[in-house]
Amino acid sequence: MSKIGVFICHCGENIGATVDCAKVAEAAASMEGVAFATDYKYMCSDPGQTLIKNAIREHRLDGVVVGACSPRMHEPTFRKACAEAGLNPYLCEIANLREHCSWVHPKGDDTTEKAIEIVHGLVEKVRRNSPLTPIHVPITKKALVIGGGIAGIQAALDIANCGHKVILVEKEPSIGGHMSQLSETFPTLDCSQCILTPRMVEVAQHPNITLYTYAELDSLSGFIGNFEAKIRLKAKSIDESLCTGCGLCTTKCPQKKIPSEFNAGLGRRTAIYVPFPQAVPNKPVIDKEHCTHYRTGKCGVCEKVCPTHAIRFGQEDRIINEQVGAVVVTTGFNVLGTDFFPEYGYGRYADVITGLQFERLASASGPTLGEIRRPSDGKVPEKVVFIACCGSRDPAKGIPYCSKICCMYTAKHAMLYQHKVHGGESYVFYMDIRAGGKNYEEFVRRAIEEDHVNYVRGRVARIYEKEGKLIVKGVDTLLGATPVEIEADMVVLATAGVSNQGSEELAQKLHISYDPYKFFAEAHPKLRPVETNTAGIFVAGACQAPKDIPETVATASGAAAKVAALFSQPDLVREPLVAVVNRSAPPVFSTCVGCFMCQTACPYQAIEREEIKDRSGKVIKVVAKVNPGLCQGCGTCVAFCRSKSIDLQGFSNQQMFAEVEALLETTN
Amino acid sequence: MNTGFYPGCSLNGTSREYNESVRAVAAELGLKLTEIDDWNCCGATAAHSMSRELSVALPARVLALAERQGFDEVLVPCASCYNRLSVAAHELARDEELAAKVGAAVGMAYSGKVRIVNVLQYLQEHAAQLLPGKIRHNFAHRVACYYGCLLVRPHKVLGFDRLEDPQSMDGMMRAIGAEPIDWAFKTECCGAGLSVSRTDLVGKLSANILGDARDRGAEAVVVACPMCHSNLDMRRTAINKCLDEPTDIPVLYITQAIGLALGLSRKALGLQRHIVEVKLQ
Amino acid sequence: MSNDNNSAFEPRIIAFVCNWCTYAGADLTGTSRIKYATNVRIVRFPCTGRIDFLLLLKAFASGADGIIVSGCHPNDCHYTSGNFHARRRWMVFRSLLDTLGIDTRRIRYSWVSAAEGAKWADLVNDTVATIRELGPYNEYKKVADYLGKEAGDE
Amino acid sequence: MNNLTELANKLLGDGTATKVIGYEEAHGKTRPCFCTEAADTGRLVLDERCTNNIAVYLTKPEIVGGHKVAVTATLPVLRTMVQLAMENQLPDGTTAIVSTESGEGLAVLPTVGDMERVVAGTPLDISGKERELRERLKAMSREERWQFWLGEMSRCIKCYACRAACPLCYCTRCIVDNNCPQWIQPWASPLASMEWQISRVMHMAGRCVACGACKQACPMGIPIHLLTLSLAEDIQNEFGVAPGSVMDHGNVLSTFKPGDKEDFIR
Repeated sequence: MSKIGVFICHCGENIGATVDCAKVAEAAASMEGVAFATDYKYMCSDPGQTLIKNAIREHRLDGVVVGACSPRMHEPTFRKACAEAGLNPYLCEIANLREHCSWVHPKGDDTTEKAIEIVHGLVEKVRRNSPLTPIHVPITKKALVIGGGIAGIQAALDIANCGHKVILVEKEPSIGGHMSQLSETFPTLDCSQCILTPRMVEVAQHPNITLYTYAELDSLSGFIGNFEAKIRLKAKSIDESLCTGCGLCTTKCPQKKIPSEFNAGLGRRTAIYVPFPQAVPNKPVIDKEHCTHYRTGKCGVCEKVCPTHAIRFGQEDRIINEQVGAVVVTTGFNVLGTDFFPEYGYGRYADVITGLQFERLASASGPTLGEIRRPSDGKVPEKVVFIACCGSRDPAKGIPYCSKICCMYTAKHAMLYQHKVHGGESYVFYMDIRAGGKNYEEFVRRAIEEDHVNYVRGRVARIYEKEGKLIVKGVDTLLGATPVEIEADMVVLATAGVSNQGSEELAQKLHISYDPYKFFAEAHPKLRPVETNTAGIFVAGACQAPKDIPETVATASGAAAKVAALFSQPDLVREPLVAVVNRSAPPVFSTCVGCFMCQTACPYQAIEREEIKDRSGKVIKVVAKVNPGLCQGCGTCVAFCRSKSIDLQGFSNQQMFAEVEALLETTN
Repeated sequence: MNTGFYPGCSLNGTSREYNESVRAVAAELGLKLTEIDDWNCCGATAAHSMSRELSVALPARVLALAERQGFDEVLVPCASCYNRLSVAAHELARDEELAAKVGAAVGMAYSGKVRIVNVLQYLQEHAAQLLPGKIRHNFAHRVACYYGCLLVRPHKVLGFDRLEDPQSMDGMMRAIGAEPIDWAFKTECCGAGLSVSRTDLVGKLSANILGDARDRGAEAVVVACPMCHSNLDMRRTAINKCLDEPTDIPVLYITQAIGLALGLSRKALGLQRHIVEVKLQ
Repeated sequence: MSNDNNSAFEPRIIAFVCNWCTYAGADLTGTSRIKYATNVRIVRFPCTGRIDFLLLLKAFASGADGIIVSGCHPNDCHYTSGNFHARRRWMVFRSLLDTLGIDTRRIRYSWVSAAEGAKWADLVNDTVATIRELGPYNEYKKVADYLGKEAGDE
Repeated sequence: MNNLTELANKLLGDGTATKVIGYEEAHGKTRPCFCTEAADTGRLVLDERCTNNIAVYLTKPEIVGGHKVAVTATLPVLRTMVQLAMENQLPDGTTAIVSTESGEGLAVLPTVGDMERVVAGTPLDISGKERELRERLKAMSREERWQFWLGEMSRCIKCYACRAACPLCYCTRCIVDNNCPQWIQPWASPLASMEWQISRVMHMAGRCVACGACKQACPMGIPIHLLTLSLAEDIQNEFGVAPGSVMDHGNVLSTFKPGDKEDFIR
C-alpha cells in the first residue's frame, strides 16, 4: 500500500480563483494510496516547500503529487525539495492545474472536477514510479579534433590550454587549411600566414597536442566520454624520426609538373613534396599517385640523395586506436571549380579563375610571388572582372544559400588588384553586397570610393573568348538593365563555398546529421550552434556552413569550451529517464528476442547488442541493451518493441497505462 | 509507341522545309508520324501576353485531342509550339482550378498522359539508334549548333538538356559525321520576338550569332526552330548590314542536315526554299 | 448516429501529447489565457514516438469518446525523428482500425508546436464539437463492458 | 530413392546439416517431419501438397538447438526464412532445399543471399487471393464492418493457434502474457480478442509473408488473415513496400521517410 502525499497549490489566485483547491485536496485524500493531502497558497515558496518536506518525513510518504503550475516550470523545484526530505526525486510528479486547467477554464464545478481527475491520473502514475538515480558515465579526458585548418587549430589549442590532451588529425601533409592559402585577410588586410603560422607552430610544440598529419578517421565507435577512434596514418614513405626536413629530396625529384594543391592548381610541385615552405610538420611526403618509383619501379632519386636515409618506399598505412571522450569536427569547406559554370566557359579558359586561385596569385608565397599575372601567358591583366555569387544564391545551380564570405573577399581581391596593378581597371558584378560585420561595410566602401573599383549590380550571362580577350556579357540593373560588355584580361569567379569532399561519409562514420548540401547540422541553429545531435561530438567552422575567419575561430573556441565543460566534470551525470531492456533470471535472461528492429528505430544509436554467455564463454543469447550514456529517452523503441521488453524509466508502460485508465475512471 | 505530330502554323507557312524534312527523315528511317486531327493554334507570341487562360486553353485543346486520339507522345518540331504546349501541361498539372476552367472552356479534359517531345528529343530517342546503318555519306562539315531560347528555357518546365550549354544537337551532329564547333552563342537571343517590328534589332542580335559562328570557322548554322531559322536566313540583308563583312553562311534545320547524310534529295528536304543558298552536300 | 437526446452529453476526451511541443503549446494556451472546453485530459509523453497504439485502444476501452494525439511538427522533433516514426505508426494503425470498423473519426491527430497555443485551444474545441456530434462511443463501450454491467447510457 | 532423399542424405552426410526439416505424407496429406539420419529421409516429399509453413520450427530451440538445419522450403517458407534472417532469428548455417523453377530438379541455397535472390525473383501477388471476401468487406459501411468483426471475434476461443502457427510470432514472451500492465484481458471476450488481433496484426506490419498459416490454424475459421492482408496492401500503397518483400534495413514501422505522406494529421 503506497503512501502518497498530494499538495495542491493555489498559486495565489492563479489556480485558487477558478479551482476549488480545498475540494481537490479533500477528493485527493480519499483516493486509493493517498496518505496525506492538503492545499496551500504558494507551494513553491519556502514555507510551501517546507510543508511538503515535513509531510514526507511525518507521514513517511513514498510518493508525492504536487498540483501546481506546469511541470516545465517547477518540476525541478519540487523534486529537489523531495530529495532534501529524503524522498527519491523521481517519486514526485506534477499535476498541471494552472496552465492546463485554471487558466484555460472558467470558475466552476467542471473545472474543479477536471483538476481532481488530473490529480487522480498522476496519483495512479506515481504509485508505479520507481526510485531512479542519475546515471554516471565515466569520461576519457582526451579530445579528438578532425581537421587542422584554423578551426581545428583554434579548438585544439583552446582545449590543450585547459590542460586536456588533444589529438589533431589532418588529412593533408600539413595543417593550416584554407587560411594558409590566403593572401591578406579582410577587413584589416593583415597577412594571413603571418597570423596563422605562429599558431601552427604552437600546435606542433604543445605538450598536450598529438598531431597526426596525412591521416584520416577510419571509424568511430562508442559514445560520449567513451569514444574509440581508429585513425588511418597514411604512409608518408619517409621515416619521420630520421628526416630533418632539409628539403634536398624535393629539389632533386625529377617529377616537377604536378599541379600544386596549395597553389590551387596554379603552381607545380614535385612528387616528394612539402606543400608550402611554412608547413607544419615541415617534412615531406611522397605522393604515390605521381611518383615514378611507385608507378614504374624506377627512379628512387630521393632515396639516393637523402643524407639521413629516411626514405621508406615500403612503408604502409597504419591504423592506430585512440580512446577519446569528445570529438570536434572542423573539416572545413571547399570552393566550386570554374568547370561548374558552362556559361563562364566550363573551366576551358585559363584566365577564368576562382577566388581561391586569385588568393594564390596575390600571395607573396604564391606562384607569381604576389604579382598579379594571368595564368595563360603571365601578363599583368589590365582589366579584371570579378563575379560574385557564382553558384551561390542560385537555385538553378542547386545552391540556394549565400556563401557569405564572397562579398568581402571579392572587395578585398579588387582592392588588392588595384593596389598591385596601378592603372588597372576592375569591375565587380554583384547581386547584393552583404557586408554585415565589424568594419566590413567600411571596407567595401573603401574599395569603391578610394580604390575606384567599379561595382556593377547585375549578373553576368556569359563569358567567351575572342581575340585573346574574355568578353564578359552582363547587365547593369541600376542603369535600367543596360547590357554591359567588358573585354577583360582575367575573370575571377567568387564560386560558391561547398561542403568538403567526403563530408557525407564522415558524417555517416560519426553518426551526425547533415543538411541537403552535406554541411554538418548543429543540434539547434541558435541555442546549440556547436553541438551535434550525437552527444559528445561538436562541430565548428566552415564544415557547418561557409564562415569567415572570425566566425570560424569563434565557433572553434565555442566547441572547445563545450569540450572543456564536459571534461571539467569528474564523470558525466545524466537524467535517468532512459530506456531499459529488461533482464530476468536464467534461462530466459531477458524477454528480448534480439530482433534488433529497435536499433533501426533509435535516433541515437543507443541500442547495442549484448551477448549472454555461459561459463565456458559460449553465447547463449544475444539481446538488446540500451547504452544509458547515449539514450535520450524518447521512447520510440518502447512503443515499437513487440514483446514489450524495453521500457522507459519515468514513463514506463505501467505508469502510462495506469495514468490513462485513472484519467477516465471517474467517468459516470 | 504511337507518336502524334503537331506541325503548328510555322511548319505550314514560313518553314515548310522543316515540315518536309522532318517527315522525310522519319519516313526514311521507317518511323510513323500521325498528324493530330483537327489541331489548332498553340497561341504562341500573342496569347500569353494577353490572357493566361487563353494561353493555356489553346494548347490544352491540342493536348486533349492528342490524348483522345490515343497518342503516347506528340512530336512538336516548332520550338515555340513545344514551349507553349509544355508550359500549358505544366500549369494544368499544378493548378486544379485552372485545369477545371480550361477543361470546361475546351470541352475536353486533359489528364496529362501525353508526353511532349521536341525534335531533338525525338531524334535522340527514335532516330539515333537507326542512323548508323542508314548514313550514305557523312555530313562532314564544321557546324555551329544554335539552340535559341525556346528549346531549353524555362528549364524547370521543360527539363530538357543543359540550360547554359545544351549538347543534344551537338551529339546528333557528331552522329552524322559533322564537327560541332565550340562557341558562345548557342542560346543567345536572335530577336525573334521583334522579328516584324524591329528588324534593325534582329539584324544586330542575329549578326552577333552568325558573326561568331563564321569567325570560329563554322560552315553552317544548324537550328531546330522556325523562328531562329527565319531570322538567321530571311533577315540576312539586315544582318549583313551589322557585320564588318557580309556572310553567306547557310542555316539548316537539323533534319535537313540529317536528311543530307541519309542521301535524301535536296528537294525532299526543301533546301531550295532557303534565302541563303545551301551548297553543302 | 445515435446523437439524439444527448444535449447533456459531455464527451470524454483524452489527449496523448509530447512533452516538447504540444504539452508546451498547451502551456502557452494557459499563459495566454485562451479558454477552451474542459472535456480534455492531457497525458504527457516524452515524444509521440513513445505513444503505444494499445494505449489508444485502452483509452476507448476505459470510456473515452474521443482521442487527441499530437506532437511536434515534422522536422521539429526534440528527438529528431520520433514524430516521423509515430506518423508511420498512425498511418498503419488508422487503416487497420478502419478495416475493423472502429470509428477513426474519433481519433484526431495533429501537430501543435510550443508556439501554437491558440491552435491547441482550437484543436480541443474542434475535437469536442466533432465528438459531441458523433455522440458517446457506446458501440465500443458496450463491447468493453462485455463481462461487466450493461453500459449505463444504453 | 528419389532425388530429395538423395540430396537430404548428402547434406546429412557431408555435415552441411545435422537435421532436415521437411514434409512427409500422412493420410493423403502432408505433415512436418524431422530427419536426423539417412534412415528417415526416405519419407521426405516436397510437392504442392506441402502447405504448412514449417519455418515455424526454426525459432524453436527444442527443435533446432544444437543442430545445423536444412529446410525443404516452399516459397512461403523461403520468404519466412529470409524475414527471419533479417530479424536475426535464422539459426546460423541454416540451408534451404528448394524445387527449381521447372519444378523438376532441386537446388540447395546455402546462404541467406541465395534465398533472397530467389525470393526477390518471385514477387508475392496477394491480389488474387480471397478477393471476394475482401471486396465484400470494403463494400460494407463502417458500422457493418464493426458488426462483422464483432461477430467473428465473439467466436474466438483465445486458443492462440494463430500465434503458434505463425512462424514470425516467435517472442519469448508474447504481449498477451504480459500482466504488468495487463495490456489485454486474458479471457475470450470480443474486445479482448479484437485487441489481441490488433496487436498481432500491428506486430506483423511489414513482416507478414502472407503464407496463410494463421487462417489455416484457426479452429473457429475466423478470417484473421484478411487483417494482415489488408494491412499489407495499405503498406504497399502508403510506403511502396511490397508484401512479402524483405527490407534490407529495419522494418516498415522502425524506419521512416521524412516525406511520408498522410492526409489526416493536421
